[in-house]
Amino acid sequence: MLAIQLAITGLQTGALYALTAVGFSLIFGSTRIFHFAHGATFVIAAYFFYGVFGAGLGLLPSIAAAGLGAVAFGVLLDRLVYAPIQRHEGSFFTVFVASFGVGIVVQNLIGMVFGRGFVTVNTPLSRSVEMIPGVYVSPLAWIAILCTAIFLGALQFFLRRTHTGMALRALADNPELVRTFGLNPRMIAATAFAVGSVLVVPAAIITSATTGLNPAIGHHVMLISLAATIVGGIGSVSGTMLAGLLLGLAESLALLVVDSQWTEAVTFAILFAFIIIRPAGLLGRATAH
Amino acid sequence: MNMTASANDAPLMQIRNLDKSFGGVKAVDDVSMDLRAGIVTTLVGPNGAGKTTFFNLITGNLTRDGGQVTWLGRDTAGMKPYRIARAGVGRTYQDLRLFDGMTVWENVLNATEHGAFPVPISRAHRIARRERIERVLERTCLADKRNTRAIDLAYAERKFLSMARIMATEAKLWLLDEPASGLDPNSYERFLAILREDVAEGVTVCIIEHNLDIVIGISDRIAFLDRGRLLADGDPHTVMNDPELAKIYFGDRE
Amino acid sequence: MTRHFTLAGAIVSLACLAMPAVAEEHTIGAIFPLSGTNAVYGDVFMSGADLAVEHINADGVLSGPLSIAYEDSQALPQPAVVAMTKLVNVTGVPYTLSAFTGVSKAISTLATRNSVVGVNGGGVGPDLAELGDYFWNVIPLANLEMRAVVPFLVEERGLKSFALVYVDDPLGDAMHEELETILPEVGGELVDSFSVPTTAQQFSGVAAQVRASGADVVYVASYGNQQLQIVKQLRDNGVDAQLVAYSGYAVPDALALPESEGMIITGQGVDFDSEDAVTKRFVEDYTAKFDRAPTAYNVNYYNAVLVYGALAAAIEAEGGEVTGEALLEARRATESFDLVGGTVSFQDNGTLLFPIQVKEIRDGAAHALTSVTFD
Amino acid sequence: MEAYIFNLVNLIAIYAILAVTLNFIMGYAGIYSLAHAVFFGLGAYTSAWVAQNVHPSILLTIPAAMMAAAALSLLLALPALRVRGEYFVAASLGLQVLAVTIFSEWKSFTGGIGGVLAIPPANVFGIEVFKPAHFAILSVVALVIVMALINALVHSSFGRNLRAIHDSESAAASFGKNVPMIKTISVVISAALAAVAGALYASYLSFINVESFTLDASVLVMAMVIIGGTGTVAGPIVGAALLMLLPSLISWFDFLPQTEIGALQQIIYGLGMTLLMIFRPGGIVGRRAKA
Repeated sequence: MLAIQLAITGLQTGALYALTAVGFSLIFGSTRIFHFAHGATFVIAAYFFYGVFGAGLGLLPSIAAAGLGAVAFGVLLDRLVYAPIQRHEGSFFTVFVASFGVGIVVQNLIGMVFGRGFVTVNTPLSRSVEMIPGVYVSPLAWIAILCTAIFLGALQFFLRRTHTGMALRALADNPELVRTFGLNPRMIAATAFAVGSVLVVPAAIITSATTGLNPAIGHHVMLISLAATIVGGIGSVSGTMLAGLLLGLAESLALLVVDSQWTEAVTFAILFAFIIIRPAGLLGRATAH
Repeated sequence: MNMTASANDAPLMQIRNLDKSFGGVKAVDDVSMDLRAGIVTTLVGPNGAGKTTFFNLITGNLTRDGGQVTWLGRDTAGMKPYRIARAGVGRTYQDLRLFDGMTVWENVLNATEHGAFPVPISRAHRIARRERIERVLERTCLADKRNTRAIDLAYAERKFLSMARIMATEAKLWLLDEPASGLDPNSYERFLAILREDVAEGVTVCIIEHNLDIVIGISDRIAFLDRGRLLADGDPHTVMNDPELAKIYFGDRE
Repeated sequence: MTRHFTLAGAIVSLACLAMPAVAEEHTIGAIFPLSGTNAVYGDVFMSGADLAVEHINADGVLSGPLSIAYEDSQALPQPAVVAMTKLVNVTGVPYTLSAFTGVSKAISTLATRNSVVGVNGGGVGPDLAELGDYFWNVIPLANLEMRAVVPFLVEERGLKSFALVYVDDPLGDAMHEELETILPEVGGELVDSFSVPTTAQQFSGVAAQVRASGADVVYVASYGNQQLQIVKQLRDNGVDAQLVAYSGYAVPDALALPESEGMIITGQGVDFDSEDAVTKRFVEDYTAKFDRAPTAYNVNYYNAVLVYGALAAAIEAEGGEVTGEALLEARRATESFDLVGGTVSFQDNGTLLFPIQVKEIRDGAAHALTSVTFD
Repeated sequence: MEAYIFNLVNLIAIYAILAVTLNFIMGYAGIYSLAHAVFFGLGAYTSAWVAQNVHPSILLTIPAAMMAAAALSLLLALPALRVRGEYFVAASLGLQVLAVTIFSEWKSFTGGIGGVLAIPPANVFGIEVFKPAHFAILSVVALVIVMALINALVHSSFGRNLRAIHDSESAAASFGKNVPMIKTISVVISAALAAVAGALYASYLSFINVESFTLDASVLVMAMVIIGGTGTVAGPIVGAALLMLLPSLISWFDFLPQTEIGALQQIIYGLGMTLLMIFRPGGIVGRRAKA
């Protein structure tokens, strides 16, 4: 019974991991930008939601604020920070460091504005109900899984059925190709950032009601996204999705065997093992070099 | 350098039935060839014929699917590229792969330094090495640029630096991947002169080249590759005058 | 390259010039988390200490004005050591307030080497009692709280099986050991225990395990915002056992949490309704100044500053110089102090002994159920 | 006052050792590690253990720390040999997170979060060194030795091999260089020398716990190298000095709200990293960017 309960918990966690990680993976796969500030996007979306919701403006305006905040941050970051760097140099590490710096700035600014403590959006939806004897599931878990399914479904549709989406996938394989098709790579990069940033919004909002927020949470989000992207295989959106779910499950089911302080280590042991044994990831095509 | 009588008898390198495919496409298909001391062999063939792949198989940069390569009588199967290099097989790259952050001098000097650890070397050895590098820089006209970083060199200078690196080594076999492409007439005259001198000193050369003047001007032998297969292997005039091959080479396939 | 080194040199010398003058006025140090995730505690601690400074200055207890030089520890040992070095060597304080078990331990060596008193009013790790003569505690340590609440639960409430969720640090480890020792003595049983890393915020898995253990009581031994998350997620995930926590839970955020309703917590027995002058003045002025009721944390740092005031005044009265040595000597010579919460005395190990209250959280506030006194 | 400055000198010297050794693999071998604090920590714990259980002489503590870190660094070398770039960053991140968990849980060796208390002062030929001014001699001498060693290495054939590998691994191999071996050795050297900083740190602070060896510490050291200038001699030192002085500098501005100082400091260094990458990716003392 405990195992079933932990698996359900893991599924809920994994669904949110999958959403955030896919956002990162999409951006990284299509633009090769090591967008470490993806965690900051998460924090911004979550706190915008928290701020507007806390001000009593209602659910929909709060969601809109979170979405707008996330997209604006992602797109502006691409414009103002990544584009200039890529213009003159573009080594992945330079981008990474710049992105890291932005993450630190956002974390502390949010801390100055909203306080550095943990905050939670209180909702009766986080209260679990007993589904079968000994197994409790909260409405939020269903919402999380449903949201993940809807958003990832929409993403797949976007990537496979729309012109821009296909261009995005093409960009991952060959930037030159896109140019010859008469598309502007910078425009497509902006799309990648917008879409990738939108994907964290549901995860950020649900997290604000379940485990709560603090300005430093972006770090954890980022580490998990990175781990899922690599375990899933760089450039493979479905792989990242799968890996996000797996990492969530592993983290939760690990409790059957080890104390909870080892759960993060379990995630990164999996990552470390993948990098050494199978750098291409679960579904990746790309090789390590 | 020390060409002995016996070296002429047994080939330096024996290649037998070499195979390599990528995802079902044969890049090198059952190629056999001997590389003999002091002989300049030129690989010709259209783009994608498998010439560079052939080099990569010999140097161990790629692992072969089948076949055998022996170097100085020893099977090179399973040997890491650096081991094959130390055994005397040197190469250049089409895209040069210079050590961009290092000066010309350091590039050439480093080409002669094998060990992972800095080992003290004797004074005599050091002087000999310096003279050797000086001479290489003189011959490649890079002496004035010795303190320039490789990345700051002009195109032709970069090509010559690529040559200078291999000249400074003690490699017995040079695998040169399009060393003269894009050179102006003066430069490639100098390039031919260098190559002739070194061949005269006993270096064995295998060269990938598209420039027919060079092909004819320096080759002792031409090997024609197409789609991974060795279609012809013989003296330059016979191979180059074969109308069938010319058709393939100039892209005039059916 | 030389240019940059000179620049760095210039910055250092500039920094020296900006050094505040050390006059006859009294300056004590305080190393609190002013940034980072635990900064919320810094504010809580400062409010109590600042109020005590106001009171001491208003009363003219000392020959000159008293002020506090605050340094940021981020609740981490290394910044704390840097801050302590600065306080000791630059500001030249004889007395430093400190918070958090890790920070307190980190600065205790410097305190001893430089004969500067370090006073903890926030950390409750039991090993804080063993950091040498120059390290004092004005807070009852956590083992005392556990000794108060466990017999209450077992004997008065008839709750016998306990589960423990504890943070994986010296505090949590000490609580774990303490609980394992006490429970058998009073006829209870520790059915399961779960340690959680200091940084964890996701406890639904732990909650599932707690529920599976079927304990009557779940003791939560953590601090900061983590304990709120533990409580919230335990409740969210269907744990309906009695929840219990120690004094670390008595922060406004935690009390206001809807899930805290019905929890039992302990804390030093500060009777805020007490009629003694010190307590009354503190409660009135604190409420007026900060527009909220004080908690034990505010009290402790208020008390810590009052202790300095009393000791320094005694030293000045005898014409001595206020140094760490003199303060230690004066404390040993002083039998008891009138502090908020009553008249108390230091144990030999430099720790104040307070009565412990067992409280229940109702409607967002802690209401005393009983008070336990120790000797 | 002097004590305060010498205290800063000590911390700067210790972090400069970390920055210089990280720069060795980052700037010359192109191995971007986010796990440098692991070796710093292992060095600190090992030397603390030796000082407490064997003898506090630096002739024992430092070599022991170096050996332990060198041995562990083979674990980092493992992915370094197989993958590059973002993969290696991720692998080092993984190692860092694992190490923090182990540092927190291996309580008999590290004391967990509670840390190791009362580490004896450094013992240099029978003299106990703990006063900041005295320790400054030790730490600066150690820094100078480490720098001299690394400088000598960089200008030896080994250093050229490293730079060659950095520029083109395949070309280096075709000139007979055993690339995995050279990379491994560079990682081992870097880790072993980082452990020297750990040993000094432990004996200087007399208290260590896992919080000094987290990802944040690795990032701080990385920021020092990058802000100072990757692949330069003076860069890491300038970066270390700047970032270590930053908190003290900010705290002198009395008009700033006390509670925001820590945040401001982090914002400054975060902003610094970002702006430098946009306008001067070579760092403060760096040359122009590589193409």
